[in-house]
Amino acid sequence: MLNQIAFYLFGSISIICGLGVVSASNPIYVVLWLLGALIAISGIFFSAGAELLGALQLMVYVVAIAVFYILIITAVPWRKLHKNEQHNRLIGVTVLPFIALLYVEAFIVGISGVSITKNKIIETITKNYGNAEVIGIKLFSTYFWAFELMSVLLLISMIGAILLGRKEEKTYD
Amino acid sequence: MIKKVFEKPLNFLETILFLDFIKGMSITIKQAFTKTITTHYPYEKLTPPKRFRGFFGHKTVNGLEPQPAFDEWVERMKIEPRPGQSRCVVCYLCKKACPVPDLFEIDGQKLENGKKVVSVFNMNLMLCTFCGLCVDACPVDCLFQSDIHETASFSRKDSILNLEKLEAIGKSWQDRREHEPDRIWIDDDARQALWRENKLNLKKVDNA
Amino acid sequence: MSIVALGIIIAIKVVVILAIILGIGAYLTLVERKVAAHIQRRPGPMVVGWHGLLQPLADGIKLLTKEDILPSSANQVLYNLAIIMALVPASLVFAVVPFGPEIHVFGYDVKPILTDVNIGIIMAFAFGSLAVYGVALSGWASNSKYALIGALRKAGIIISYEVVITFAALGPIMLAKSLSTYDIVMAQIHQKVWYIFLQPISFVVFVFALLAETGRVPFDIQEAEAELVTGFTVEYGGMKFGLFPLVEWYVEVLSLSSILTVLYLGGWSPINIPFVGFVDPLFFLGPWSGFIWFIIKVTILFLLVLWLHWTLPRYRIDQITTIAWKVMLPLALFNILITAFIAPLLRG
Amino acid sequence: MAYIGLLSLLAVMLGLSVVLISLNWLLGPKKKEPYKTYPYECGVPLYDDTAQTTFHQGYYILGLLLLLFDIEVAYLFPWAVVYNYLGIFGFIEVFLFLLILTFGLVYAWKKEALDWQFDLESL
Repeated sequence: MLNQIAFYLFGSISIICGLGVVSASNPIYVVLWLLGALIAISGIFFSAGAELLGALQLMVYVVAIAVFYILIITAVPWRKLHKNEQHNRLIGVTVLPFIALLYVEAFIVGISGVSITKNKIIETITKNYGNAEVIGIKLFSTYFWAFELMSVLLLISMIGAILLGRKEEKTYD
Repeated sequence: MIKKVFEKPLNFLETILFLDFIKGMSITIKQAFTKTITTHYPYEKLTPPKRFRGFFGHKTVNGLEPQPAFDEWVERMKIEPRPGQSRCVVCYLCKKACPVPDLFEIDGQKLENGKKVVSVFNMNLMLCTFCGLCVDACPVDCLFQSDIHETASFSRKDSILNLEKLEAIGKSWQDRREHEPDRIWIDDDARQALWRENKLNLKKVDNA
Repeated sequence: MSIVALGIIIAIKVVVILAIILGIGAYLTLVERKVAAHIQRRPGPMVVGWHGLLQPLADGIKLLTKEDILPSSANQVLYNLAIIMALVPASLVFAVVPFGPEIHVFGYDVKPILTDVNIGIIMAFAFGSLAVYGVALSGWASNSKYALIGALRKAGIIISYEVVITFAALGPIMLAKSLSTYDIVMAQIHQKVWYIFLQPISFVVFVFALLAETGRVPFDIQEAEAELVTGFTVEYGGMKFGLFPLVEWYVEVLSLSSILTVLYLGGWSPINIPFVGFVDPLFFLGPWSGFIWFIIKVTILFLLVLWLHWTLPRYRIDQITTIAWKVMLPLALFNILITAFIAPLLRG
Repeated sequence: MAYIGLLSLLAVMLGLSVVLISLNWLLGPKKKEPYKTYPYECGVPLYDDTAQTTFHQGYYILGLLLLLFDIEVAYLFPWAVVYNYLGIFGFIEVFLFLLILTFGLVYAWKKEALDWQFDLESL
């Protein structure tokens, strides 16, 4: 019961914040709405019992948005932005039907009662062990190959970030 | 003789053990447990030295004027010297010497016997830099800088010194300090007790 | 346990945390001023109350009765939101700090920790890094160059040390096999060793990161008084100005010191002889001695931070980021490798 | 259930901060003076009318690297908890994981991406 109240609370907060993201015109407000939405989503994770996921979401996304936020503060040409007041709300509204499709899908799934946890296996496991232990054991035994691939993926993105971000004097001489 | 110019750089072991941190921190912790060396200002005050350059004042005619300069200038400017009043001879030399002459407002008043006395002497200390050039220029040792250093006031009017204020400052200074021997500090014992590390062995002078 | 009792217990815990933030946080200003003064051989505040004991109250009243000024070109919403975003996450860290062992009062077993969850340490780091928003927002919203530069410097420090602090904390987590703050302390008590003895490298790295995240010397570049006046707080006045140092210098230092105590100094456990046991000179206090030990440890850490503050000069901003990425991060990675070898040796 | 305490603390702190912010407005004097709300810039007239412009900050690559390392540490948290159950297998796994990522760190180091990125035009 309490979990359901928390779910609806955080869900509605995240929807409101999401609307804020698409309707705000100032990039700073966009980022702050996004932060609110992501905190609310991690709240949804917590209310569903996925504590580790929620906490990691909080940690990673908070930092991620902080970085994004710093880049916005320093890189957006504010003067130009203040002159050019028009904001493409119309285009935003035309996208809405397509997003609504997603909600229809979610609604159908909810009606037809698809469940990913058969026989409440996960619940019984999380009762005996903590959330982190379950994820750890699953990740490092069954899915260890995916885990190793993750490191390669992270390496590639690291190299990409450096190559894109750093201006070298003699790159294309 | 070999002079030590700067410290030798730390080697690797000293760096990872934070020896330079520890050296600095041992100094600060030693200082933290020694006695404090300050005066508790509003309750305890140090007397400034006699030559301190504080607020201005006018010395009064009391028989200690520099002679023969005072008599010569009184003669020349046709001044009536009045005992107990300002020595000023209205020569305007202080105004001439000042880097900001607008600071001074000086005027004399003719008496019935044809002689003159100073009637207006205003100094706007908002403009003053306390450089002391006017004091050097004064030929009769009238204008001087007293030991008053608490110059804060609640309104800008208070920072303009007029003749009465200048004379009052001068009188009080003459009462307190005119006969004091001319030296840097007057309370060496108290001061040395306060600054225990100050190894200056100043000669004892009895304040007559 | 009935719902009423649960509510009362939670209310008491919240009140205790509020008292820590407002009362102790305010009084630490006096402690800081006294320590700073004595290191510089002056007595510090002496007028208000005996040896200045009422000074924080006087300061608080003064700050509250100042005029509420909004800078003419500031963004009003963000200008005020920044204070909330600085204060709230910093104080939420206290929710996962265990202040002492489980005690038995009025027939209830009470753990002196507001939310005892099995991911507590991640929550602490997440809330700690949320604090960057308050600073960065205040700098941008007050629309002053000094504030903006200070805020960006603070963001640079957080960006560098956020990853270092989490990597450093992995060592004790591996030894304790738990992410719950309460369980980490219990593991240290069961294994009869404070993790500072097994993790000296990680401890040093964590102390550095603590100083950096809280903006203490030698990392106080964001409010470098000599060059940026006070950095991001330059346009704030009155209580709004008072809250920023309260959060940055006292609440964050206290919360991160508590986390450090939990991770490395055995939380509420008394003096430790590694692998032998604990010696408790305060045994006569019974279960309450744990609280005293926790307070003593955090106090010592706070005094250490102050001592460093009034000893060291400050780094330049590029030196700070370079130290984080080229010294501290490799050290933390190396520490994880070492810990991977010694962790299986610790059973129990 | 454990999070009720956290949420109540959140609510209390939000209320407290709003109260503390508004107390100044209630208790303080309100005098209008022409230059009171002028932004601070050492007492001289402003050089630029706003501070919200583009600004060169030297750590943008570090920000991107921070993201990647944060994701990495997110994987290491569950590993650190279950490390003792996994035995030598878990050690080798994470050793490889960290090795590959340390290569990334070394690459960044060699490419001078860990240094402060000075504004080349202004130098």
